[in-house]
Amino acid sequence: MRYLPHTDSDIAAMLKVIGAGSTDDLFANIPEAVRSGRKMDLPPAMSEWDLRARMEALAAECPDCKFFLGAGKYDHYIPAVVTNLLERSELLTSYTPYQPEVSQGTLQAVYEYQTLTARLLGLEISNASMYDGASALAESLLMATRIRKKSKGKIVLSSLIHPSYGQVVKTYFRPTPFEITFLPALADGRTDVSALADMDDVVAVAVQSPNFFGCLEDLAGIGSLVGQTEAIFVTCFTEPLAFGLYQPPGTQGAAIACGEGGSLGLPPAYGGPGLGMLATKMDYVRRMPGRVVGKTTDANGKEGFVLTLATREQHIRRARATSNICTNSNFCAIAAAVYMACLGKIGFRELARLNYDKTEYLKQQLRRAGMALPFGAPTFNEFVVKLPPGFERKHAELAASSGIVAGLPLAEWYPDLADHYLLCVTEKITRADMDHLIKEVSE
Amino acid sequence: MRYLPHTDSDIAAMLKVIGAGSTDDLFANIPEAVRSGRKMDLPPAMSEWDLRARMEALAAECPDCKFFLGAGKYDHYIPAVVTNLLERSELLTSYTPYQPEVSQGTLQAVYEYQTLTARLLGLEISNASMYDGASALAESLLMATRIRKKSKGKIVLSSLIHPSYGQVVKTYFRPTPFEITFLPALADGRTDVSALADMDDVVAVAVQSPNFFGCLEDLAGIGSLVGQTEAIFVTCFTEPLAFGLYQPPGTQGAAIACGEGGSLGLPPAYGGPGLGMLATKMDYVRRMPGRVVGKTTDANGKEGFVLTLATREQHIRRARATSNICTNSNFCAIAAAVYMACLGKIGFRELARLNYDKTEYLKQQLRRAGMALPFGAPTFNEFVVKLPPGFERKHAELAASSGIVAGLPLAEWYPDLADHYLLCVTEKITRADMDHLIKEVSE
Amino acid sequence: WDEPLLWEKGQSGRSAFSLPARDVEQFAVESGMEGKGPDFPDLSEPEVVRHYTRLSQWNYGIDAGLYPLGSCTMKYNPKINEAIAALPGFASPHPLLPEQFCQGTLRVMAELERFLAEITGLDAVSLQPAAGAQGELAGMLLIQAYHQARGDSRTKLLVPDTAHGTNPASASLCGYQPVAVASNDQGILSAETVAEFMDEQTAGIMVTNPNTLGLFEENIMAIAEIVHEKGGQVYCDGANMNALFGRVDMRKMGVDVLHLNLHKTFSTPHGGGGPGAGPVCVKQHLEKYLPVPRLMEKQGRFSWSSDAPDSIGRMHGFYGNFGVMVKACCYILSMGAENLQKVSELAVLNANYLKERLKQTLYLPYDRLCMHECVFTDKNQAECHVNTLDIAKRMIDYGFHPPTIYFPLVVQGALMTEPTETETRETLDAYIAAVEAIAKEARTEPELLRQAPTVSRLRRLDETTAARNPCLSG
Amino acid sequence: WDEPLLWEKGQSGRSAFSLPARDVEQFAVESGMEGKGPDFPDLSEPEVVRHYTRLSQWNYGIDAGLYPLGSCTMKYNPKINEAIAALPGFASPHPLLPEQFCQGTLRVMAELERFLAEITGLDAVSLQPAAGAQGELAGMLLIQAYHQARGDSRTKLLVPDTAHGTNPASASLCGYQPVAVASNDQGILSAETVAEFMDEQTAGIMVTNPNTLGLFEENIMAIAEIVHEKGGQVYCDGANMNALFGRVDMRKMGVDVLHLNLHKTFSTPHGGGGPGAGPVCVKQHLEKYLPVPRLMEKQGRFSWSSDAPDSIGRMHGFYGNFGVMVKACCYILSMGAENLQKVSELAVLNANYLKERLKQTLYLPYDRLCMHECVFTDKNQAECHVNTLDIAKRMIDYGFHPPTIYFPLVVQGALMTEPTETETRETLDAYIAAVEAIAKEARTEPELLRQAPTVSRLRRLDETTAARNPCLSG
Repeated sequence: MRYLPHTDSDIAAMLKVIGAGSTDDLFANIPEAVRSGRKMDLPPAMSEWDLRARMEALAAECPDCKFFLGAGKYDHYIPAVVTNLLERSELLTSYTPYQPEVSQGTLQAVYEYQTLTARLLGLEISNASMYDGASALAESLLMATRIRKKSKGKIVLSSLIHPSYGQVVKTYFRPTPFEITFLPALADGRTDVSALADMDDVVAVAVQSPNFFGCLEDLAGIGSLVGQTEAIFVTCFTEPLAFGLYQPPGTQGAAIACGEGGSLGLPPAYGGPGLGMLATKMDYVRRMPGRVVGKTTDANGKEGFVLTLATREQHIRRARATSNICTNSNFCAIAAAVYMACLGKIGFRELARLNYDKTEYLKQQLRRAGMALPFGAPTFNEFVVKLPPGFERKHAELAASSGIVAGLPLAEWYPDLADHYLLCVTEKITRADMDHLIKEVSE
Repeated sequence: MRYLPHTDSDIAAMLKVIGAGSTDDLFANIPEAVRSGRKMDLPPAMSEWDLRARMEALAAECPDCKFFLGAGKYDHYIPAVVTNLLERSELLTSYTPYQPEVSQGTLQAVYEYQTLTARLLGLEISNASMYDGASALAESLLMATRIRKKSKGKIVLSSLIHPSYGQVVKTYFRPTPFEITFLPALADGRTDVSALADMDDVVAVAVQSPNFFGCLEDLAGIGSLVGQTEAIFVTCFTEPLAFGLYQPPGTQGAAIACGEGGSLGLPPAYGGPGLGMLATKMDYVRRMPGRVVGKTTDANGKEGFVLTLATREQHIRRARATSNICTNSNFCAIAAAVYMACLGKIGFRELARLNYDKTEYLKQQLRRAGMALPFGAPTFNEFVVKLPPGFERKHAELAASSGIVAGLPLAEWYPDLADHYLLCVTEKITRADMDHLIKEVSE
Repeated sequence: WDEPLLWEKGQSGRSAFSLPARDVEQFAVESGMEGKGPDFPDLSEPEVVRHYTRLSQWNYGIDAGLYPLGSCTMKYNPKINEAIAALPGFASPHPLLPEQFCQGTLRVMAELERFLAEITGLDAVSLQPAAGAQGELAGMLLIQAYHQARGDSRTKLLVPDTAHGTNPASASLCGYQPVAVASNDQGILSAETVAEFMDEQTAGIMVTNPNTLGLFEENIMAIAEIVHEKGGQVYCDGANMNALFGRVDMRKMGVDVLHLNLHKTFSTPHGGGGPGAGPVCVKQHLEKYLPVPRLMEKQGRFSWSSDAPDSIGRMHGFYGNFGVMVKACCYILSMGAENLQKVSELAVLNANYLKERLKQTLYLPYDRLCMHECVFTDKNQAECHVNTLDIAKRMIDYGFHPPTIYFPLVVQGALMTEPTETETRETLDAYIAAVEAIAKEARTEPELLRQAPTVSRLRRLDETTAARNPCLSG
Repeated sequence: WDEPLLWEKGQSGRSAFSLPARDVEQFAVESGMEGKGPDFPDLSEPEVVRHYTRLSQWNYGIDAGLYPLGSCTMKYNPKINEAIAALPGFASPHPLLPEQFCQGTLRVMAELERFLAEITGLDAVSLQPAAGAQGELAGMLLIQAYHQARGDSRTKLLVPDTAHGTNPASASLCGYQPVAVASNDQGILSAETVAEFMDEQTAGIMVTNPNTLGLFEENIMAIAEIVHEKGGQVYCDGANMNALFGRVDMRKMGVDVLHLNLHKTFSTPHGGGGPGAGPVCVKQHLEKYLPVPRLMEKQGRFSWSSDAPDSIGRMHGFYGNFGVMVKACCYILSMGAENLQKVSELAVLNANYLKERLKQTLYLPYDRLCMHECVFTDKNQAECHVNTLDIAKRMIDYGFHPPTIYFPLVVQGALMTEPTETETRETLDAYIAAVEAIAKEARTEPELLRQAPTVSRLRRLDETTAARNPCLSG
């Protein structure tokens, strides 16, 4: 096997040094009773060529299609330079940078990621990434409980947070005595926060903006409301490109902003790997979960970077760590940094604008075609439309015949919203694509 | 434009330093009369995404097919590591290694290529590559005239050298008084060298093995015949993998072995870039065309590599250079070295054997199906078959309906060989592919 | 030379992004909501390329040399697997596509689930956890769900002193109080000690096997029996699975739940810190608690189901790190059963070879057969007043990445060394020679060690100041 | 650290190649013809990867920093173009496929031919020459064929002292005796000098424009007229075309034939020495002599034709370096007319900026507007007894690739500097600062220059011994 370098004579010579008669002897400490005693039932070893052919055949079972889907993953163009630079094995095949002297590439790149993320979200600091948006939200809420030093109380979530994220929060809070409560939606597609006033013991309030319906929440309003309480205001996002056009959460009162950064240079990859982003204020840094890179100097006074604040972490603090996270999404964070560096201030803003304008075009055309857009709040690159009853069949037909996926049916997630579809438009959707969709929908 | 970094203020500041009012002023030395005076008529600048879409559409106009084609390009598997390593920009984006201290990567890799090539071809030294097999042959023959210090005489080529190579030789010798003469073929598919005995003033004799019909020439026999004359024996090849199974030209009396190395890790790429290989004896080194890397030491006595013997080259010797070649196929040579390193002695031999055996299988099956294999000489991975008259139509139909290209019709190149096809079988052709072909051919 | 920070480069007006053609008009934005956009630096494409190319050149990857970080299994990451994971059919599918557009991705996941079940000997697999620690958390939640379903609320969890560092934190996230269990003089757990701590308030035990000393927990069956007898569950941290392919049956070992690290054992790259993937494998009685959605097959068609009322719930926004799964699946297919078994044989051979050759030089606290890694300490060098950190930093000057240092905590000044099976004997010999040379320097020129590294771009970095006055963004 | 030679690594029994499945039996091989196979080293895949990764780390590419080699146009090589050239539809087609399988490749070539004709202002293009020097040879053969068709056998060719180094060799390959023509005190050709040498035995002139001093040949029209008057042809070496996009019309300049370097002007990477591509562009009267096969279009379908009785013949085994052509075509499509013109503006701007800023430091033999490059010499440093080589090697210590040195020969101790348009002003400023610092060192600590480089893995290499006792293989 080409990855295994040992020749028979290598093995013989090494066994001799060890004083063992065979490689089997090296496993002498494994009691007979726990041995498997049989060969694993796996497909026979494949050559590189057979493997490639087999996997290409499987990949071909995922045919190309034109999808108006967002709902947590947004399909953006990825510059060839991002892909190319990320292939550099010095970045790809290194471990977590425990030895800073030979890891300055990773460390500086992550420090830059943290900085760009803080700037993007309008907050002071960012960690070096979490797994994905959902776990970043769960970890943010756990962090809120640590900031407030609470061991019980209410965690209040908007019901317009991505439903999967809400579920992940529930999973993470399962072992705790905290109570998870949901805020309902208003008629305009935003969260109804009026119930907050009557709630006691609220430890954290989390709102997503743009929310699952694509609507921009009134973060400033909610922020000032939450600011009058003890609760920590956590804002979440699934589409950070929105902050190229709209005000970032940090300027709207968010104490922690978190979410999914996959839009920033990662391919959808059927949902993962993602990039969990988490930014907060410097005051809260020692309650923050996850790795973080800091600037320092070397023995000669030269500037350099290290993993820092490890005392929050599991390998030092063990059971009292701020999180159990160890392996994160470092490589995805670097991809995001390269992507943000490619776009720059100008490109990021223009791309956000283009996503917005294309989406507004589709909304306009749908309205003209007589479709109802039930929610009036401003949106970024996705929105909800109510299509004629029975559109499910057309939806399936369109997919089968033309490879067009006309948005996400919302009924599965929100049973009240039969015939409602969540449509997403990124820069990869052309006007012609939209006109085609309108035609099909109107027929 | 994203490759052009200059902002307006950069330009203004730089113009000020220069003392020019505008960038137009920088072109003041160009006389009005030679200015183009109009905008170039080129398509409007395309975004990265439009470019990719357009080029993907063109690439899709080259649909996948199953071809039994060799005739100078052989379709072999390329290990993913070759492709991956060749993407390293330190190798890809560097210039010719004029400054050895910052080019040891290129230089050592090419030194290793030269060594592996010399070993492959059974000769003492190799140059650092030529453009392709055809020009390598032309340059080898020019080299032969320099070795023999001749300014006229006969250059004798086997007519079973790749016809394109013969044409390139003619082009290169156009300006010279040398006479190009061709040796005919024997009935067994080898070159008839009997005419050599009666020829005067022969400066060089060139034979290809395996030849254009896929047949192995009796190099040792021809070599000893040529060895009795003043002429330089040049052997040529288009499929170096053959030397994994058969004896290399250097041990058969070749003074210069040259040819196309594309089989060694390069994709067909519609014919180019290729890799011209050229190996010879140390005695002839100062007559050799092209770049060459040599071992030396640095000021501290450490081993290192440099471009050497530059006094043969055009930038030093100018009109009296051994060749005008400057840019060569350096990167392709490194690809070939990586490929040879991947295969190693064992892999190279086994792969050659597999090519041979598959080809023999197809020959056997064709014979059983009643087809004539006119040439009896041993072959490597291609051979000539005579198919039933009128097969042209079937040939075209097969291509159109099943995407199978049943070999190269030889009539275009050798008008006597109507209904003869040159079929090639590499490791990428499966037994099932061959059985399918037999079935179609037999129908 | 130095490479400035990103925002010290660039000029307003540049961009490395190819803005897609605008084919719609501009629309108004709700007043008051518009921001100014993030304050990113503006760079041209060549500047971006050069920046990251230079940064990468300051990094050490597995392609540059030996990376013997103990417990991290830094083996070669095959290039072909990267190429396959990048195929459009795998990289492009949106996770919410209708089933007919993603049968290929689903089949990859179904195959990988089956392979991992077969490799561990367990019954069911969830690929959802995004990393080892999330796999641990999943495991803990499963155990908790199991107890809760039986109306049993337990508060403690046994965690040996030779467990991975994440284990106590994962237990704690689940509300369990970790109870430290000491290993014996052989560096492994004794059944007696476990029996002492195990009670009916204890949810179970988290065993790392082979443990972080690189030793096989020989008493695992007896330990599992004790735990099970008290109603507990046995969790195995499978991060060290690289030692065991084809050798053991986790079911026979008494393991109820185990996580794997695809980015260690199954050759997917670590990416400087992730992404990884931490599938969790369980015995049948825990299957119904696995995270949702679960992958279902019906007549050769695959689909997702969230119909699992006992499930601990969702752990990931979608289905986990699919891109990582593809590579692991490719690895298993490339290897087959025989080569996988050989992987473990050679990993263990390499570790024992290092151990035997180096034990005269570095102090070996447990001198016995090791598995995939071995743990030395700096005890022999203490008299020269150099410590583990000095030795490790000096290795950098010799062109090697240092081993894991100061872990496990159970020995003082640990040098936890895991060569993996993809290293040649020649490389190990070169490493041994370097360690021997360093040990000699410790006696003759200890300052060389204390001042190390000197060949890297930076000298030793001041981690204390970094933590005391954190500067986390620029 | 050092990386051993390939054959100093490995062990017999290893392989980094995945042998395809054998699905046929073995057949006998003719006795006596079988060899033993080449004596290659046997390495595992991780060893191969590490070998070339390490070697690459000793190399300097355009992605690492400024690469101001004069006459080489080391501009940024776009990544997207590499990705497109690697598309299976471009990388996989066999050159002898029936036409229906390669309309896409043919269309790329047809477009590129048209673009190059448009850019140069000439009538017809052959993409076949595999590099600049082969393009020159093609050009010389065309001129020769032209004369021969007129029954005119000429023996000489004018080659200015500011021409590219390959020019005399290319002329000579064609049997022409190159006649050196000196440039005037302005660094350019004067019509009078050309008139002096031009006669009816002279086939024509090879002009590099802008010439190797980076200066535009202002008298080119008059020169062309003189040459034409005597029946000669004007060949232009277009390697410096990067200065002229959108500015000149080669036809108006009187050029009959010109070659381009796709790997310089059109951004395809140089690959450490090749492959390149050297298309040749001609005026209509030379078209019938172009190499065969020629690309033909008929009703939107493309095909090859060798029906060209006057052709100089074939120059390449197939059709030239298609893989390189794809990248050049992508570059032109990415740029469009306006950006291409901007390329030249900025290339010339950068060169003039360097020239102005550095002319107080380095001696500038021709102090006038330059085009895409400028040539300094070591004259100012002579009194410190340091020379061009010392200055160049010291640049390596400052992290820069040196410029082209000792070329053109027309000035002594040349430092021929071409920044290209993809370099930022900041990079140029850093380079200027480095040159100024080196010039200061030349006065204060000249030994620093003479001993340079010191930061590279190797110090100055002994080229004399290498050439005297060549060791070309191991």
